[in-house]
Amino acid sequence: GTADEEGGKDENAGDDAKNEEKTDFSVGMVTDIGGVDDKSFNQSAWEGLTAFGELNGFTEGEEFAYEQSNAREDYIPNLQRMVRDGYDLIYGIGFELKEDITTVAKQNPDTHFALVDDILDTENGVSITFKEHQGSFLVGVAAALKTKTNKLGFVGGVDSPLINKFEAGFIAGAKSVNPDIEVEVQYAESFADAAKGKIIATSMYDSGVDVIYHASGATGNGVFNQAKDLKQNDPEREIWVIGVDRDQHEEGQTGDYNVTLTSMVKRVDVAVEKVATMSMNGEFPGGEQLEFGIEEDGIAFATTNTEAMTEDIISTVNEWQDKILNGDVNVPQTREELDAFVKELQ
Amino acid sequence: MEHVIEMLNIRKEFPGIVANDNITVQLRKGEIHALLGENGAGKSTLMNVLFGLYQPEAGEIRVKGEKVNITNPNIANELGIGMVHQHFMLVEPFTVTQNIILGNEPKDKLGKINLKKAEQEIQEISDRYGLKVDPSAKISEISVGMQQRVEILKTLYRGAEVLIFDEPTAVLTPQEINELIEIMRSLVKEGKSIILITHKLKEIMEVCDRCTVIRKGKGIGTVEVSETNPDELASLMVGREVSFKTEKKPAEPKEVVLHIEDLFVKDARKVDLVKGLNLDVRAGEIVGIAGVDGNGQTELIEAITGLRKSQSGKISLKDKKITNLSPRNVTKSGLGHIPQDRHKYGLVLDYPIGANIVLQTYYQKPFSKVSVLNYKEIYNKAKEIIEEYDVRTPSEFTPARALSGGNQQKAIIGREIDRSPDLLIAAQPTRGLDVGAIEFIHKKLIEERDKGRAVLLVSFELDEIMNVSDRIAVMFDGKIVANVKPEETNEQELGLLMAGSITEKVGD
Amino acid sequence: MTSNNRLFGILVPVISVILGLIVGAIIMIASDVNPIEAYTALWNGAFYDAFTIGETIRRITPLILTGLAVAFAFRTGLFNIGAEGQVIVGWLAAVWVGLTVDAPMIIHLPLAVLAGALAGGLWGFIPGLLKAKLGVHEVIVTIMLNYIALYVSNEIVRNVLTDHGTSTEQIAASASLGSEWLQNLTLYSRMHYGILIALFAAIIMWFIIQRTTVGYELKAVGFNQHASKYAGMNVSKNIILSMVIAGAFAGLAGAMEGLGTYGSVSVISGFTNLGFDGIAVALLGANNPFGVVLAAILFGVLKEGAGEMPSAGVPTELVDIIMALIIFFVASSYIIRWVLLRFKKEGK
Amino acid sequence: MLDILQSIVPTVLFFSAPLIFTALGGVFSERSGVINIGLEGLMVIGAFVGIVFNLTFADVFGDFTPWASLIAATIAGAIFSIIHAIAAVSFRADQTVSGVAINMLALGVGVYLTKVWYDKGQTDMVTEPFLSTNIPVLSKIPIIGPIFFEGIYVTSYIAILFAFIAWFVLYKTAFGLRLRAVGEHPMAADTNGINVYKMRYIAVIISGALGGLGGSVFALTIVSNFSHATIVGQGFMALAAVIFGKWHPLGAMGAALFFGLAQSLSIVSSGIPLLEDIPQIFLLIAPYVLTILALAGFIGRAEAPRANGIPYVKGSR
Ligand SMILES: Nc1ncnc2c1ncn2[C@@H]1O[C@H](COP(=O)(O)OP(=O)(O)OP(=O)(O)O)[C@@H](O)[C@H]1O
Ligand SMILES: Nc1ncnc2c1ncn2[C@@H]1O[C@H](COP(=O)(O)OP(=O)(O)OP(=O)(O)O)[C@@H](O)[C@H]1O
Ligand SMILES: [Mg+2]
Ligand SMILES: [Mg+2]
Repeated sequence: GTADEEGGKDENAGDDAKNEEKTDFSVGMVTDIGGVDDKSFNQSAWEGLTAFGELNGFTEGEEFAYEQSNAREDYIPNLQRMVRDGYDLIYGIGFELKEDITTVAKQNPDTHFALVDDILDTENGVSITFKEHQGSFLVGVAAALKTKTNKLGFVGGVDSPLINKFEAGFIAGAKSVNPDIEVEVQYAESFADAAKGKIIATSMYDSGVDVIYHASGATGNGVFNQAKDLKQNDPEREIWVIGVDRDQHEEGQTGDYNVTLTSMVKRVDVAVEKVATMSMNGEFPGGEQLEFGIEEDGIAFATTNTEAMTEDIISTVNEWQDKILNGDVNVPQTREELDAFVKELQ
Repeated sequence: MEHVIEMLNIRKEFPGIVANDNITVQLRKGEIHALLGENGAGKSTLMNVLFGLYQPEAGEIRVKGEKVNITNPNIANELGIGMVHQHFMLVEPFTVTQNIILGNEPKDKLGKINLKKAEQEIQEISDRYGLKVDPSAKISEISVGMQQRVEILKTLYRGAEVLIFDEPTAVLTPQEINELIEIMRSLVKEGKSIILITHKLKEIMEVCDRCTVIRKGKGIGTVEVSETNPDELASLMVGREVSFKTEKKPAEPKEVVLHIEDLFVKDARKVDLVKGLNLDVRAGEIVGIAGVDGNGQTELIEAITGLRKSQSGKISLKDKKITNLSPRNVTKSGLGHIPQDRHKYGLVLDYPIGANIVLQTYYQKPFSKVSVLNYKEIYNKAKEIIEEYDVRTPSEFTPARALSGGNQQKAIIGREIDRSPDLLIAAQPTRGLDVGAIEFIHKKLIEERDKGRAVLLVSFELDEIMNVSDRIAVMFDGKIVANVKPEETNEQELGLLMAGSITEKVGD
Repeated sequence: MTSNNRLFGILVPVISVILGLIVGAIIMIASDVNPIEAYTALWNGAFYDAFTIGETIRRITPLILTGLAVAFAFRTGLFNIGAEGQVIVGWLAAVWVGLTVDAPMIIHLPLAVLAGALAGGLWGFIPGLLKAKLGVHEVIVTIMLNYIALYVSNEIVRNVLTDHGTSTEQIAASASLGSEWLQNLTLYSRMHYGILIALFAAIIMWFIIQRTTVGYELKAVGFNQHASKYAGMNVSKNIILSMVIAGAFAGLAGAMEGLGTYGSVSVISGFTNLGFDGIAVALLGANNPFGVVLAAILFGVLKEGAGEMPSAGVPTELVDIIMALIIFFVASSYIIRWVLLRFKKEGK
Repeated sequence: MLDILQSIVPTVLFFSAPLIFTALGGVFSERSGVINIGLEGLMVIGAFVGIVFNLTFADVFGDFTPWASLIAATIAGAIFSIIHAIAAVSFRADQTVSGVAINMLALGVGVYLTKVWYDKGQTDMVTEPFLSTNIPVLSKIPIIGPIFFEGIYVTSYIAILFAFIAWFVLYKTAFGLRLRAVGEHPMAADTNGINVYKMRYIAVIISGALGGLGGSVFALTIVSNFSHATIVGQGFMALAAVIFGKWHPLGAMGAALFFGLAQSLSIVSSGIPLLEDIPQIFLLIAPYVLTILALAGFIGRAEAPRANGIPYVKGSR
């Protein structure tokens, strides 16, 4: 289709743009404030890029590289720097880069851009988004099956459409299993306020919640901290946390116990690698929105904690996963859709 | 003759000036030794050297014949030298006891201060020398006089044998001064020796045995008080003849300029300090308000000048009602105010002396137009006043802070008079100044009177009141209890009036 | 003496910067990196080409203004830790006007900038009022207002300026400080005309403080409230005024970001740090408007250059360390002067 | 109601503890006349050292690790604060400036070393954090027991204990008297033979120790790892507590507890019937608005130590 032709065109144009000694394909990424070691999607993206590089025998810093951002104002300089260094495809990791990468993409029509987690609406850019609501739905199911009190908790970072997707999916999943389940929702208004996370977790667990799903970055540290503290004090007590973005099993480890029930895993690496390959083969889907969900292997749930995620829990979750795949279930992405969805259930 | 202290050929320099230049002072046991000199002569500096706050560049100090090296106040204390500083060294939020024991506190093994013990000890010393202090009172809540007695206690508590007083009487009321003199006498009776810095020759003549004179940092010599007289002392220190009785022709009072009617004013603690006061000041006369500190003088002045709200009553300046006007509007209505506390109110110490000269007029032409300052004009005016009032300062750009109190005061007076106000209020205008400066300031006040201005003088110094005023209004308990002519009264009578023990002669 | 002072006034900061860089080098050697490479990277990060220079300038712009915001209050003896919050509200207000008002540029742009200043001024007015009337310590109030600004701004972006979005539309071109010309000149850097506003603001502050009766009063109140009252000045009014003007400067800084750098306002999950850096800039600049400009330039260059340091294997935080050290050395100018005097004496 | 209390009190306590420690540090420093807005930085150093020590020596010290970490952090804070002392006391630096520098330096050093040592932006989670416990006996008391003594961090009570100790030291001992005198009227203290510089050094170092302690308590009870985002503004809240508490140890403690209460109320209240309808935003800003109102309302004017922020120069006046 047109995308391909354009892709081709851009390729050649790109070639000319590139500085002499680099004739081959090269790809770079600009992190958001997290950095490539954030144990989260920046890291995951970099893993994807590294895998891609190794697969093609590229060398880091040459054909594939990253630029670290320490503040919002670094995005533009970093993106421009990579453009200047002649990278053919440049990833922006995280919705925070949306405005900036759009600007840069418009200014550099000969370079390919890809934005993770939000919409990049230019001819030379693709949007890589994930169906977090699907993954959240699945962990919601798991939570519903695990809870003894029929009370679940959701801790969000900053109240935003993206995080609302997690919220909606999670509640939908839980209620699908058992409509009577209550879900307490709290936003910390920060991705870095562990204290707030811990206070929220405390009040949730105290009010009888026994599973908390957090989508709140470092704020989640506080949630894990409180869960582990309760667990240590009373090993009998059922206390669970559901991780986000990657398998947060490690965070849940405390002594002989692990409070991480499961995690909603976002395979940014898969997405990044896929798009890079397409672009290298001249099939860059310029202007398209690639949404990675379960069927694209972009979304999964962790089963590391085998004691917690029992066989039948996993099998039930898988049943729901199939329902999503074959379209029986259409997971809500916003609070509005959620309300409708819940009405359906009654 | 045995000397407890000998300061031989002391030299002390500060950036720019030699504060002490080869000064020798020898203090005999059991004597009260006066140190006399103009503002900035180097008295405080010399004593700070003796107390270990400054190190001398040259010269030596002997205590009981032993050469000593006093590198800090601790050593001074150990040598039995105590100092009552010109500016009190008291921690306001602390109690009397806390201030006194500070530095060598009686404590138990926990390090907990044993206040009971300390308070008893202090009470004893206080009684022995008749100091009458309440050990548990907060410094911020006691009178200046008592604060000074606390300073004295501090030195005695540390077993001082030699006490240094730096201008102790500058801040005291006549009553307090008499008490202090008694205290000093009882101290020498107990075998203590005293060095007394004062600008008041009367006091020297009254209590001192000998007097060492310093002029511009140099030692002029030591005289037996019994063999000298005030005029000699004055000319010794200034280097010329000084007249005390500022001669002036009789006043010709004209129309009433300041009219106060049944005025009531509360102080910070919301108690009435001015209670139905009536007062008139006429053009061409100097009215001196005599009174013991704390009888409402301060509140009265603050009320007139707009710094404090008056509860009721009426104040008018030239028939214009100024009751509870803002300070600015009062000033505009023709008031000049030489404030009691020059460092607190009179000056912005961090501003150049020049900027201080226009403190009330900066917003007016020619010093500013459309609220843009005109420095040329400002500093010209400053030069003018600095010359006319002989303010000793390196330049008009020097920060006011670096001037001596005497010169700071001259600058303030120049500023206030230069506005040629209808009413000039002078509160304690000569406190802490040397006779030369005092003479100068008195002259200026009288000049203003002769120009037909009304002058209201508030002072705790009776002889200042007697010297300068044309009419004396005695203030007691928030009211004017008497109006007397200086030539028709004497200090005894005034003292009694001020004490409220006789109340006839109520005028107006 | 005065010529001496002027000499020191220049020498001390210069020496401080050099010392800071030296210590930085030592640290790098300690963590075996080549300081030369690192500093070269730093330099390139800030001055490599027109683009980086443009970016450096745009980074300097708001720093000047927050620096002024802190410095101005300091002159009246007030410590404005609230620049952070004032920036946020200024940013929000400016963009708000930029989005909602529809007018030709000559009206729209000034209006938007003004909105930013006003919002910042309001945010300064609150602590000013509380300080003047109730004696509440401005430091606490401004700290608290920082958080309030952050959360309220986020809320407004989410539910008023957008329908539950994280970032507003781009502002109308008629309210933008950006310019084709500057962008072409600087290879699409985000440099915008704000720098002119910032420099102008510095001149304004100098003028107010040094040349006007307003400044005369503000400083007098800062030095001695009793004397100011005695002289007929309205102490409360001056305290409030000082905080309002300071807030307005910070508000402008926000407007620069909103109308220049980003052209929008977003939900932010933490402080911008422009305000806190402003404190450092102000103090480094000795609360003098031109000192502030120089300090802001130094900061901007270091911060922008830091972006390149990882390429030399040095964490960007090294630059924070260096900046902190520079501040220390400047603050300790007393000792530096002392040493210098020693040398002078030896010299004679 | 009870169960609400039961969930509020512990949160208040663990949230406030780090603020109390740090604010007490601030009280010591400022009582001696040295402004310390470097508290934030001191907390950062404390958090950093606390976490790194914990990660490194977990297997050496075993269960004692968290305590050892606190001690290490306390010492580190004390040492770090010497920089502030030298600048502010000996070099007569503007104390605010030096405080700001402390904040930048601490964060710089912390994150820099984290990246150099762990080559990533944040450390791993500690394996030996502090755990809340039920105070033996006491937690058995009906009503009060569960509220005040169940699921409590010992550090919280240590913080409160420290506040009283600080009060005793500052107001009952010779050391305290001298320290406060130095902050009110250094020259008076000097003439009484007190070494002003020494007292101020000690005070600043104490504030460093307590700041470091506060930071590490925060890290080890709440966050359990270190990154640039571990300490964000707690130091400034502590500073606010110092002033809010009128430079008095118990006042500062009260203020810190007040902040904690406001914070946890703003979260718990979403579960309290009449409060749950209030829009989130109001609950979010409530703690800060309440603080301002409290100050404007009944706390009012706070008198700082007279000589606070003024370098002492012997022989000047
Ligand atoms: N700390 C100081 N720094 C610089 N110069 C000083 C200092 N203290 C005093 N001087 C200078 O030393 C000289 C003597 O000052 P000193 O205070 O001893 O005068 P004084 O005799 O006590 O005056 P007064 O009667 O007003 O108290 C003054 O000219 C003053 O300028
Ligand atoms: N910081 C300073 N630098 C230079 N000189 C100073 C300084 N402080 C005081 N002085 C000098 O010390 C001398 C005495 O100062 P002081 O304030 O005691 O004056 P004063 O005449 O005693 O006024 P007052 O008795 O009202 O305090 C003055 O001559 C003044 O110039
Ligand atoms: Mg003197
Ligand atoms: Mg004097």
